[in-house]
Amino acid sequence: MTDYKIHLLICGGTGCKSSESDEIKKSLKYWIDEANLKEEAQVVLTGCFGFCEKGPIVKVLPDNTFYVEVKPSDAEEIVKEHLLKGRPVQRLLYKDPHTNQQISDSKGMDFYKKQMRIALRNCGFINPESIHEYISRDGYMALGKCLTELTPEETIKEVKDSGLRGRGGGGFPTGLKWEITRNSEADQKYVVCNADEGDPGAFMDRSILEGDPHSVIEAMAICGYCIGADKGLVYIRAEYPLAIERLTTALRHAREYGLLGNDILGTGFNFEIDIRLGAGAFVCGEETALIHSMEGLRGEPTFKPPFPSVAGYLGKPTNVNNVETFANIPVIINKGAAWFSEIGTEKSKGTKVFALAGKINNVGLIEVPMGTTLREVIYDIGGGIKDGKEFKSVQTGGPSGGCLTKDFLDTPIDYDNLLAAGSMMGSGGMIVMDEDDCMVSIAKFYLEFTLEESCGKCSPCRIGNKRLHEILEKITKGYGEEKDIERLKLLSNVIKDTSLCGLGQSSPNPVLSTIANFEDEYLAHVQEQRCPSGQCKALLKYEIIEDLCTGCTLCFRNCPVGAITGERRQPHYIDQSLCIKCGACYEKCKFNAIKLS
Amino acid sequence: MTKIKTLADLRKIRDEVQSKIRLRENSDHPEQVVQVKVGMATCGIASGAKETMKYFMDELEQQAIDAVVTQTGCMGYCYAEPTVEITLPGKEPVIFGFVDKEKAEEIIDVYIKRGELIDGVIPLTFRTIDD
Amino acid sequence: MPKIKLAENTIQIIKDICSEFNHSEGELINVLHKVQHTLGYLPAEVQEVIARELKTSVAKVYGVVTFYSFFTMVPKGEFPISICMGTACYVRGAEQVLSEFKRQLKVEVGESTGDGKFSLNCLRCVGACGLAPVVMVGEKVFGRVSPTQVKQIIAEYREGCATEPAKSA
Amino acid sequence: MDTVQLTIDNKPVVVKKGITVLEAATSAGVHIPTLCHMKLDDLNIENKPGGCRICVVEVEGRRNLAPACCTEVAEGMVVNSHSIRVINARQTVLELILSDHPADCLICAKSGNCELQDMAHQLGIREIHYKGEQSTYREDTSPAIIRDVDKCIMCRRCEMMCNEVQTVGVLSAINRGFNAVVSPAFEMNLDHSVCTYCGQCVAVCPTGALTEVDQTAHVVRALSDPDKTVIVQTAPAVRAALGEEFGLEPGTLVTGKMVSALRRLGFDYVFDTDFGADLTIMEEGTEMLNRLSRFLEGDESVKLPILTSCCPAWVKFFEHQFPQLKDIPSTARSPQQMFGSIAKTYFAEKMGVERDNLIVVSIMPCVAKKYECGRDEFKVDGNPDVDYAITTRELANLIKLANISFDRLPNEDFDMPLGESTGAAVIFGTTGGVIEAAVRTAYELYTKKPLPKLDFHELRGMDGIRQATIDFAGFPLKIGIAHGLGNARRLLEKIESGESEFHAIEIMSCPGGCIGGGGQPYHHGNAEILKKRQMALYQEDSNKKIRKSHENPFIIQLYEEFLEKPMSEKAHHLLHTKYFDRT
Repeated sequence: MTDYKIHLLICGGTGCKSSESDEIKKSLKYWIDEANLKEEAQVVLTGCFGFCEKGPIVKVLPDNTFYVEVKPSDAEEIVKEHLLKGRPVQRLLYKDPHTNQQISDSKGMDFYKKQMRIALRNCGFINPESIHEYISRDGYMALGKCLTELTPEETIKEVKDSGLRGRGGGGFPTGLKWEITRNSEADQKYVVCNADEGDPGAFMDRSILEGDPHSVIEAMAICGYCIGADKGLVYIRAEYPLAIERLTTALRHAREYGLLGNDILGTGFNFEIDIRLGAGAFVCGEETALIHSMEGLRGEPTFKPPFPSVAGYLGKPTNVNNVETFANIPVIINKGAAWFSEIGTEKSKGTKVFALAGKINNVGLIEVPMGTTLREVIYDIGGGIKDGKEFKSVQTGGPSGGCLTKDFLDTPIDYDNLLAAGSMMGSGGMIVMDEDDCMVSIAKFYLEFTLEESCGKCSPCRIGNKRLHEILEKITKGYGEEKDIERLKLLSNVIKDTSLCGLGQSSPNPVLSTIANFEDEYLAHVQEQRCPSGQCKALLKYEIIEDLCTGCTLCFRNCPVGAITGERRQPHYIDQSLCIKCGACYEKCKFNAIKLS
Repeated sequence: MTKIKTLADLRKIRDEVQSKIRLRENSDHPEQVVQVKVGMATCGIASGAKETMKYFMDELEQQAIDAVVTQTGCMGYCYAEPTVEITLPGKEPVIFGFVDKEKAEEIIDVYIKRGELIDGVIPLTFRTIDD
Repeated sequence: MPKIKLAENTIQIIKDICSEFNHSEGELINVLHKVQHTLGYLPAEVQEVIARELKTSVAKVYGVVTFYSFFTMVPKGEFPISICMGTACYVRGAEQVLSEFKRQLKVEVGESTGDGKFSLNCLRCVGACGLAPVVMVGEKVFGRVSPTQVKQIIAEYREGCATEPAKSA
Repeated sequence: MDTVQLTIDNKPVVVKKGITVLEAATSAGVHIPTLCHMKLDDLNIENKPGGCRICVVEVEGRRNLAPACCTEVAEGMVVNSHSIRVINARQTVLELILSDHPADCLICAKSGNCELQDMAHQLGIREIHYKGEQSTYREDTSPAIIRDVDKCIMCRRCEMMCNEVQTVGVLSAINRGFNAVVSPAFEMNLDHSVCTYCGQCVAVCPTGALTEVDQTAHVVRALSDPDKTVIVQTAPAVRAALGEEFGLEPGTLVTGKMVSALRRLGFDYVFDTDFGADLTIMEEGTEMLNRLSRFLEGDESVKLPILTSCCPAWVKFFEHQFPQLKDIPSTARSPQQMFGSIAKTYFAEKMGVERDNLIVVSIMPCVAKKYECGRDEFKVDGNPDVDYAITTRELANLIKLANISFDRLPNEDFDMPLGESTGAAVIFGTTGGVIEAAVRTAYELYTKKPLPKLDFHELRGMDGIRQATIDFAGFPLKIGIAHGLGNARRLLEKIESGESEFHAIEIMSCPGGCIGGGGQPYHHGNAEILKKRQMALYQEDSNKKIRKSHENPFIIQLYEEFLEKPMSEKAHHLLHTKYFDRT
């Protein structure tokens, strides 16, 4: 076994790669060879350290020295000074911006780790199918603590004090919701876990259920204890077979251990959980629709009040929280409200899980404290934009949210800030877009989603969104007029103002936010019939560059609509009125003689 | 399985499991095992984590390396799936990304057998509730 | 709509499933899931049996079946192809992949090919956003699919090497 | 009583706690427009899905506009029902609805009676700023009801009526989003369903999406055919409602004007379905007494209670839903069919008219009657006993078509012999009326004594299910009454479970009975109209000289000349029917 004494880890994440990681590696290797340290030191490329703004990063093990903004030319000094003489290179160390102190041991600079895992604390650590591993990480201790040491009121107070707000999007204070449900008099109450995660591009809840199902079970039992319910239901998407399987296994184990069922931990508390399958309707994320779906009905929302906490499932008081909200509960009980409320911003406590995706290097599931800026998420954790392209927009809140520009990158993420910026927290989808994305098309994409998912019960959502979509379609096809933009705004505002449920009330947000932030793109579409990012096919123009065309007739033969004319060995010509922009000519031309504008 | 009837029972089980794990992590005993955790959430499986896990199990057994291969949930590095965490005896866990069969072979040959790090290590980028 | 008579044993299967859920009207969605899982789809005749067993109106059952996108009244193809249309996949070109599938298979979304081999559907986020754009054929996931790969994916299933299909990702 | 104080349009209002903003506004004289909402007080019928969003108002402190129909009042609430924000939203929502609605108002069956049209007028819509795809569906024509679903605005009233009130369950919302619409299962036609044609969906539809099959053209053609003798019969409930179509107060009795209008339209004889009703009492009452006396004698093969069978929707309902009970309803045909049968035999013979040349038209408050007269059992060699059944509304259209100034018509009397009727027959048009009429006759036939009083107030009213015990000279006759098929279902279930025991039960499909039938002038959600129609019928009853069916001289004559006696073989053949298991 070769036993290197020293490891040099170089950030080889896609973000850093563009800043010469390979060169640094080569250079370090060269100087290690020169110094005859080949048997002692090893150079390894790693994934992203999540500190891209200071990249490239070189970390030296075992002493945890953390060098930032390293250039290939720094390799010699690192090898000669640090490796040979044991003297870290001071000028490459990270400087604390406040104290101006250099920090050499990265163990003391955890702050660069922008992520903080609370809801995801066990995901990727434990075997989700082993209740033992969950118990080993203090699993079910919170339930035990509540049942033996805390009254329901005290438990609710703890949750209220923690400042936890609903992670499904609305951000309603969880403790308050529990209290209201507790105060509703009834012979039977229910705890419902909303696992009908439907945002396109969001998979936070699924990951939690797949990675740590017991934390949700434990939290539901705690909730049942608090509100006075002995029955829980998990409403989960049928499209999540693995999550269903893991949850089913976890429920079985919990029952076998007596952590569900009658007389839990000998305290006389009974609690049982059943699974209800969703069947592919986004609107069922809305709690009244979800409840109707669990009752075997069409998932149409009903007007609130009455809220489910007063009259919910089968008309009984029902507390509905989403998966991520529940996953926070055991930690809050175990570590205390004070600990939890230290994290985050004034009005948004704790962390938020995001599914970071789109045109970003490190697509992944992340969890950050509230108050982290969008820039930190996109550039440090996400490793920046893919293929070195320009950042254009970040979309949060799914089909209910908005598209934010680079002007908002330094906005600290919390419920209120995102709302003020014209988007919303939503359940945690975060999609990054680059210069190639057409914002009118993006708005249209979200509306297509809403259109398909609208339940059709109320007129503004059923017909209004259809009309919005038709106007956007018209714009992307090149038939838009300037007054259409005003019409979009007017109609959007009425849909928001008059729709029955949250789906309709938020469905125009992608339209409004793209108009607000990217009006010039809309104007280019309607005034010049031009799509600045070249995404709107109908607005593209294929043209033959006369000088490059050899008259080989290949394009002529491949055009499906006969839009191309020309003599053999003479430059050809595309009749724009006939062209259907299929791109066949562009693909076939061997001489790059066809340009796209 | 016996029912956990009291909080004390629960604590006992927790302590037992924890000490078992600690034993595995901290002992200098030469016979202790290598731990391999494969991220087996939907994203991992979609990227081939099942095949990766099977490869580790078969290969480690065939090479008579004392190892425990288990599954775990999403580690969060969707861009680098399948992800595998290897804990060598007495060492910090190390996560590798993009672990297909070839990479797994390299991990076994170079890291598990020789203790040499290889390219593709994913640094931990988050704090946990224990920090 | 032409009426097909269901085989006795099919009716029995449906009845058994309804019994399993205590003939409770509130379990309608669970019943539909299980019946669709068993029979592959939910034709009118099946819905009529379910309505009778759960003592509810067939209009209501139909109303529920047509509300939820998971339920289908037409049988799926031998190889159901699903294109993820989640936002992550969309911004990475899922739409182009979808139109290529439509072009190659000559079907629209929700339809099956004439030979019953393929059916084409869209779904919302498989959750493999790291692999966007994602296409599923049956349970098999294909990641980072480009329109040029579409032909090859179809060909591998069509030629009957379905047991060892194209490499994913 | 707990009250709350709120402000509506700057006006302080004190109202009962728990009511809606809409109700509070109405009580304060503020008329907030509504479209999907409909409430029939006293009948426990309410539709408030909160779906159309026309009734939105601004409530201070709320982020979004609130639908007045489902927002409960709260102390200190400040409501503005006509701010610019509200008006803009309301108009935009209505424009959206109109953008998905065929603009064929000029030729729509509902024109002039359409709530959507009224709303567009009321909100001053002069331009529809939104254009785009419109939903299109296949038209569904059944024997009685036309579904033109393109005109559906998803108010869900019909669905609520069909499921919650009538428990028939033919209609449901299907699909979702823009494609959502109300439809029978598998978008099949109504005639493939268990639809009873009660027509309550038609009665509440705010637009032209649900209308009756219009047969006025057939009637006009028959009237102009010199070879045909065309006679008409009018159901009791028509005379209490027809006036509404000509601007008269609800509850105005227009029997005499109706008769003269029909005569001016060219009917050769103007008769009364009430004659058929008196005949029904003779047959049904006799059948009831027969069963009762056999039961009292201990005959175990006798099934009780006896159920009325005048209502065709009810008949179709139990044929589909309770086939196991098809032996209990009376076998007596409905008054419409008894009339038709007698007209095409006794009367035709008397007048020397060939059956084929005698056309019987009936004016009905009902759309199911269109279906009933087409049933095969009521045809002789393919020729129906009743040729055309048209609704009260269709009659009004005919009168308008014939340039008749209805309000200036003199009062005229029915022709004889089939125009003579009693007070008992008149009250057939309201819930409780058939059984009261039956009691008046059965009592006297059973006890052989004259009734001490004719008005049975214990059988009257608007409660969905009522029961009463009538002292039949020492024998307590237990009577049940249900109107609305949902109430009928509940009553039948009680009987099946043995929870209730009755000797006789009256069932009418429509809430309120025939006065609230699917063919009546639209009530537009005003239950007061139904009550006024009911009052009118009781008024007509008490004005009649003869108030017991068995005292109708022409009925007596009919038995003497033709039928011999109730339940005779001939009566059986002409006046009774059988039922089918339709499951």
